[in-house]
Amino acid sequence: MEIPYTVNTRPDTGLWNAKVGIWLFLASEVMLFGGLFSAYIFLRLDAEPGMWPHGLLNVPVGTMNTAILIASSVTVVLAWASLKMRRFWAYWWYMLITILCGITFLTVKLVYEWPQKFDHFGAFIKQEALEKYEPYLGNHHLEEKGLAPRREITGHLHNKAALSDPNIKEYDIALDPVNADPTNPANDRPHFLYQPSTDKIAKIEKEDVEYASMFEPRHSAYFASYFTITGLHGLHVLGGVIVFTYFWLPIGSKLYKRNPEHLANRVEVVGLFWHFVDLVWIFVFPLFYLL
Amino acid sequence: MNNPPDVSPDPAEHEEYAHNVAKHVKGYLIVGAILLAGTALTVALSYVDFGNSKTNIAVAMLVAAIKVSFVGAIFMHLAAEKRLIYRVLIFTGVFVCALFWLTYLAWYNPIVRH
Amino acid sequence: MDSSTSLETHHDTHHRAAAHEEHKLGWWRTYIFSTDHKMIGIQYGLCGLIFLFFGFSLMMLMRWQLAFPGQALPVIGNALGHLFGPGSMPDGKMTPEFYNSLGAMHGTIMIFLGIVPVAFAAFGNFVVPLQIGAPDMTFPKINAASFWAFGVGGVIMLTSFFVPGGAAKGGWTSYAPLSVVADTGPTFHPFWNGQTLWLFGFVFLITSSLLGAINFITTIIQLRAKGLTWMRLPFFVWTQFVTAFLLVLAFPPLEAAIIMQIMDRVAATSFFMPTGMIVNGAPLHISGGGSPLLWQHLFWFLGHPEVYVLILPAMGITAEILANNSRKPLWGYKSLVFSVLVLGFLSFIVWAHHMWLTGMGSTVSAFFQTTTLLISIPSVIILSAFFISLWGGSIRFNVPMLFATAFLPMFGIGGLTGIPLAFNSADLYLHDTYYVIAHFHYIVAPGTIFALFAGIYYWFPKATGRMMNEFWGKVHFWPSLICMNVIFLPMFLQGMLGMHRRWYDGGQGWNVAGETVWGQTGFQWNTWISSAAWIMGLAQIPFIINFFWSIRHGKKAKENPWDATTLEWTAPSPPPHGNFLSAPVAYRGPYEYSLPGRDVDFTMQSEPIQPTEHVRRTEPEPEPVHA
Amino acid sequence: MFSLALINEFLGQPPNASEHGYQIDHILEFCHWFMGALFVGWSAYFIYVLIRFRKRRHPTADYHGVKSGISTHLEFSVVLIEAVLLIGFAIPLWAKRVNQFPETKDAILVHAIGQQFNWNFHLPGPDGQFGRRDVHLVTNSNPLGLDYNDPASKDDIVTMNELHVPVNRPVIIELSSKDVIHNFALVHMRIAQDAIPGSLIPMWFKPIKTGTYEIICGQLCGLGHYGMKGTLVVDSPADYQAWLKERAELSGTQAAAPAAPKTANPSGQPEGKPGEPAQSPSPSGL
Ligand code: HEA
Ligand code: HEA
Ligand code: CUA
Ligand SMILES: [Cu+2]
Repeated sequence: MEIPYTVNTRPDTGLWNAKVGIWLFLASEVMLFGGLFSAYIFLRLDAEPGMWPHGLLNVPVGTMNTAILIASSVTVVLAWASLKMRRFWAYWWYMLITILCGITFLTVKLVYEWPQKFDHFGAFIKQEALEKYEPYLGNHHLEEKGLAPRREITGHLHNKAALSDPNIKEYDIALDPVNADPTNPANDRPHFLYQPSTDKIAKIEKEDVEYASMFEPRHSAYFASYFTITGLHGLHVLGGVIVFTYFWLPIGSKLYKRNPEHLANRVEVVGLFWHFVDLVWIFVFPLFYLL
Repeated sequence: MNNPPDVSPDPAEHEEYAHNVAKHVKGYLIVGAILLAGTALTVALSYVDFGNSKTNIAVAMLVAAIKVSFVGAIFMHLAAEKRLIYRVLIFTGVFVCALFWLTYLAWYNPIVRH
Repeated sequence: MDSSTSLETHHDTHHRAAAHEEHKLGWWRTYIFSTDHKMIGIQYGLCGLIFLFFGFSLMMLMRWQLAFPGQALPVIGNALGHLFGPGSMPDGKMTPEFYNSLGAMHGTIMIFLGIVPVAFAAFGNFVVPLQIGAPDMTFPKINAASFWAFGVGGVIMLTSFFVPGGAAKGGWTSYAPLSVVADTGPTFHPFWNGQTLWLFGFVFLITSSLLGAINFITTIIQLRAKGLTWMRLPFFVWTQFVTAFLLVLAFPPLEAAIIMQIMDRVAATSFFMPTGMIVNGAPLHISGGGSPLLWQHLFWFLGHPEVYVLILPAMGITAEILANNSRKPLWGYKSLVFSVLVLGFLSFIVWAHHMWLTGMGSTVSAFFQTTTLLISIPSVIILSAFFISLWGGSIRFNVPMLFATAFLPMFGIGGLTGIPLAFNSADLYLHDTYYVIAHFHYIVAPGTIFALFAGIYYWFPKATGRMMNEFWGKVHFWPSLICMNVIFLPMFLQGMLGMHRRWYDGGQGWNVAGETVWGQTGFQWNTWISSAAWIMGLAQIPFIINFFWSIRHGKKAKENPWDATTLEWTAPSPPPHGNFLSAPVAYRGPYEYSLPGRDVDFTMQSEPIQPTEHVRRTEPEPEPVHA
Repeated sequence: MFSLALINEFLGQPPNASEHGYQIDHILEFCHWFMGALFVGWSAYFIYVLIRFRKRRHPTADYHGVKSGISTHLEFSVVLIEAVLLIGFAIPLWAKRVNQFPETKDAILVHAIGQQFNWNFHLPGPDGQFGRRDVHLVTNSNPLGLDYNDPASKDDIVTMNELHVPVNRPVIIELSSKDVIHNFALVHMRIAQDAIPGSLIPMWFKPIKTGTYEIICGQLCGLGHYGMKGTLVVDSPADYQAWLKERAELSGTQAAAPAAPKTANPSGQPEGKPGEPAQSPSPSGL
């Protein structure tokens, strides 16, 4: 006996095997990301005022990446449709675009977005020293407007050695626009465009700092969640790209010659996975970039 | 690869099939456009002040939910899927909600002394 | 059944030829890198049993420390000290770190590398496709991947014993922040340390379970033989089906938590660490802002369904064997199926009963108490149905049946003692005492392990074509039964005295353990318990010898040595690749024993209904086939 | 209720020493009787069946088996009893524990802070005010980081592993932890709660018998977990006043140092020092 229903459907369920399998897998993925998102939400709700960074991500770049993923979702479904219509070359091209989109997405992430963060610095000021740094924080102004207070001073760290050398007693920071001009109403809400640090330098005594770090996962619950979730999402994108490439290479066309429907089914299955990855990003984007 | 692989689809049955799929292609493109528009909308809405950040989050999640339902319904063919798959997804949905909701409850019902 | 459910596909002739070629697979592809569900099942089974024994050995070591705290372990103590490195057992005396490592690894290994692989993966792989008349799992390669992920996870877990500082020490529950600050510091490698390896090992084990579970569900949905409707499935298949769902939906949140804990340990994040912690007398240099309870919620979101993963397959095995050896149908098949489904559903919303003392207010605890008590109802129904099934039977006491009958009261004791734990005000007293240890061991040790033994004795002839020896089986059974009870019954008393679990000194330094109950102090009971544990170790020798000896030399078995009814017994023993010589068809329910008007007392599922047959009223209606 | 109590005693439960404890014991007793009844009933049935229907006695099985609805009744009564226990006892009892704390003015209020592997107690002293604590001030001699510049902390009492309370007065303990999760378990008082870093969990009880009791750490907290023991001394009011006075003098003289620990427990050298020799496997008793 051989395994039935690999290509044609079982009458009582109307499904072929891999379709059932992929949906179960996606169900488990929903729970996986569900776990992570619920963690994110509760850490965020639990965070003390001023501890959850806002508006530090690069919105246009994020928006662009979102658009790229959406486009790739469209092309993958078109690739599948082409196979169904038995138009191999159309499939081939659509698939190529999908793969390129995936690669672009990852490249932007790894070459631009993440390194840009590692280069940034933030220091959380101790509660009792907040007053001292009022010129950079503008909390009186925020309080008047009923906005959440600031506790962090961010920017470009000039003396990197201060991070590891206990003999250096202060951090020299080229301030971000927010801290350079904290009472400017334009800085009350997150910026749309990424704004480079100003050349206004602030000296912050280590004594007064509760916790300081580059924008790495350890920086805060926010960046911890950001890097974990986008990292895991990135791994999913990578996985999708690898499988797509596999079907796009001659292996795909061989299978197509032998049994086009089988190839269509496989592309449908990976496509479902790809859409799911897209779907996760649709939540990631506003949660991390915008709010 | 030189020539497109030669395939001879099953004649009559496949014709109809291909036709069916072809009908949907335009739909896919429209949904793609809607999604892009949705993305722009999300970004725009995030700069609108809805009073407090909770409302902003709620609004953004609403838009995201709409986008996601398009992806699910059209790209992932959930608009017309088999019953079995709906069942699996309904269970999953229930349990994700349980995870969120109950953790939330447990979190916000600690013992406090008055 | 209409003809459209036929298994025939247009490729059939072509594939038959291919199947023939596959028979000539080399040794490696047949025995090691196999994709055949039967071989994978056997691989899982052997590895799982070895891990089970290994986990038990860890516990036998711990039991020395508990009974004779601080004394050097005779004979092997020194050798073990060398094997596990400095800090484990210098001069044969166990250190507290090593005790904690053994405890955590005992729990982890028993559950994730012992019971789950045997009960779920081994029996599920071997038996389910045969019972539903399928040629294999739907995704044979993924099935093999699942096994190898399990292998990698197991190797990582074992390796962790030998890295500097030894294996994970935070309990199988690995509560943060202990698990985050444990195994860090100057004497530990940032990556090669027990806790980090435990986490990485877990990622592989989770992957393995997910791949397996997806495969099981798809197989049961898609590959049931013609005529094998849902209500004709053997109960064992139902339990595996629900178990697989538990794994698919409950494991991922734990995986999320594991990833976060890895980040906490490797990337210095603080998902589970609040602000202002002081460890080793100095403030921790972390950002803080995390929550220790987050870990517990995500852990128990898996943790509770996981315990049903440990018990449901055992119930399924027991059901098969009870019906077979009482020679009568299972009583209340429909209510059994319904109960298993309800059990599976409810098991997702009771998890916080492990967290009664974490500062939970009255609303939430009322909710979780209610669901926890609700979930005891289906268990009661299942157990009652099993008991009632025996009434009116003609009971044969062969070895599988002995183990299966012993399962019932043992599970009963374990389950009943779950009831006081379910009330948070009673658990207030019992939490983290030996009462809890006794509660769940009664379920998993004399419960699940006995069901596994029953299953091994029962399906051994199908897997090997030979029977295991009955006499030595009984020599295995009786001492095991007695020892199990001598081990775990006194633990209830210890728990009531107030003796807490994870006590390296066995309670020697505590007044509560000095109180007398039933003529012995709580501490003295340790000697009884430990002795029984070691004797039970000896009692496994007949089994191990019997097992390996019978593979080659056991009595030859026919296709259907137990006169059973389900489809696996229509296949040759052992079944060839592809399982069945021709596609089986099911015509009736799974347990048609002692059908009136027959000259044999069993009627196989594959036997067509005779025109003269008096059709049983209770025979479930075949489900309509929906497109 | 005396007869009911026997089953818990029979199983080894030590006598209760707090006001609410009997309620905890009752629910446990009900459970045990209920479980006992099910166990004995089913066991008797089980043994009977195994003998009565063994193959030799009963060579042909009955296809239909039991027809009566007895199991439904049985299951229904299980549901009923569980429901009564839940709604009648468990839920109200817990609500009383966590929603109805005694008035602060009538009660003794104590902060208990767990650390690997000791219990620190912080009492407000005569002024009824807790002094400020700050993690940055923590040193070996000031394990709680008490700020001695804060006037409120002048008369505060800090002890390690030893807590005195007067009999017949409610005690409220607010639990927290410096490092990992511990569990503050008072077996004789029938009360326990986790001590979790980053949160403050209150619990309360009213001791009704004088004596010396063990404080158990019920949650695995590292290699010294098994020896993390405190002592709860329930004093007569007079003894308690005497103790307070003695402590007050101590904290007056050694303003910056807490009272030396009385018990010789392993002093917190937690994870991260695996090479360290193990403490004596049995930490000395009281
Ligand atoms: C397979 C495993 C398994 C199973 C099935 C169960 C089943 C149950 N468990 Fe258990 N439990 C564990 C494994 C299991 N548990 C483990 C491993 C832990 C500890 C984890 C840790 O902290 O390390 C634990 C801990 C645990 C706790 C937390 C205790 C604490 O930490 O303080 C609680 C609390 O509610 C609980 C409750 C229950 C309940 C109500 C059931 C119910 O489902 C039980 C229902 C069954 C019955 C009610 C039996 C009915 C019997 C009859 C009707 C007939 C009897 C007849 C005869 C005896 C002849 N369990
Ligand atoms: C499935 C789970 C499982 C199983 C089966 C067992 C089985 C046993 N357990 Fe364990 N145990 C746990 C899960 C389990 N345990 C967990 C989760 C904990 C808590 C850990 C923690 O605190 O974090 C724990 C803790 C625990 C403790 C408490 C330690 C402490 O708190 O300090 C004790 C104490 O005695 C104990 C004892 C035993 C004993 C004597 C057995 C015996 O019953 C074992 C019997 C085993 C066998 C009989 C195996 C036989 C196998 C073979 C014969 C194979 C043959 C091989 C081939 C044929 C190849 N266990
Ligand atoms: Cu503190 Cu255990
Ligand atoms: Cu549970």
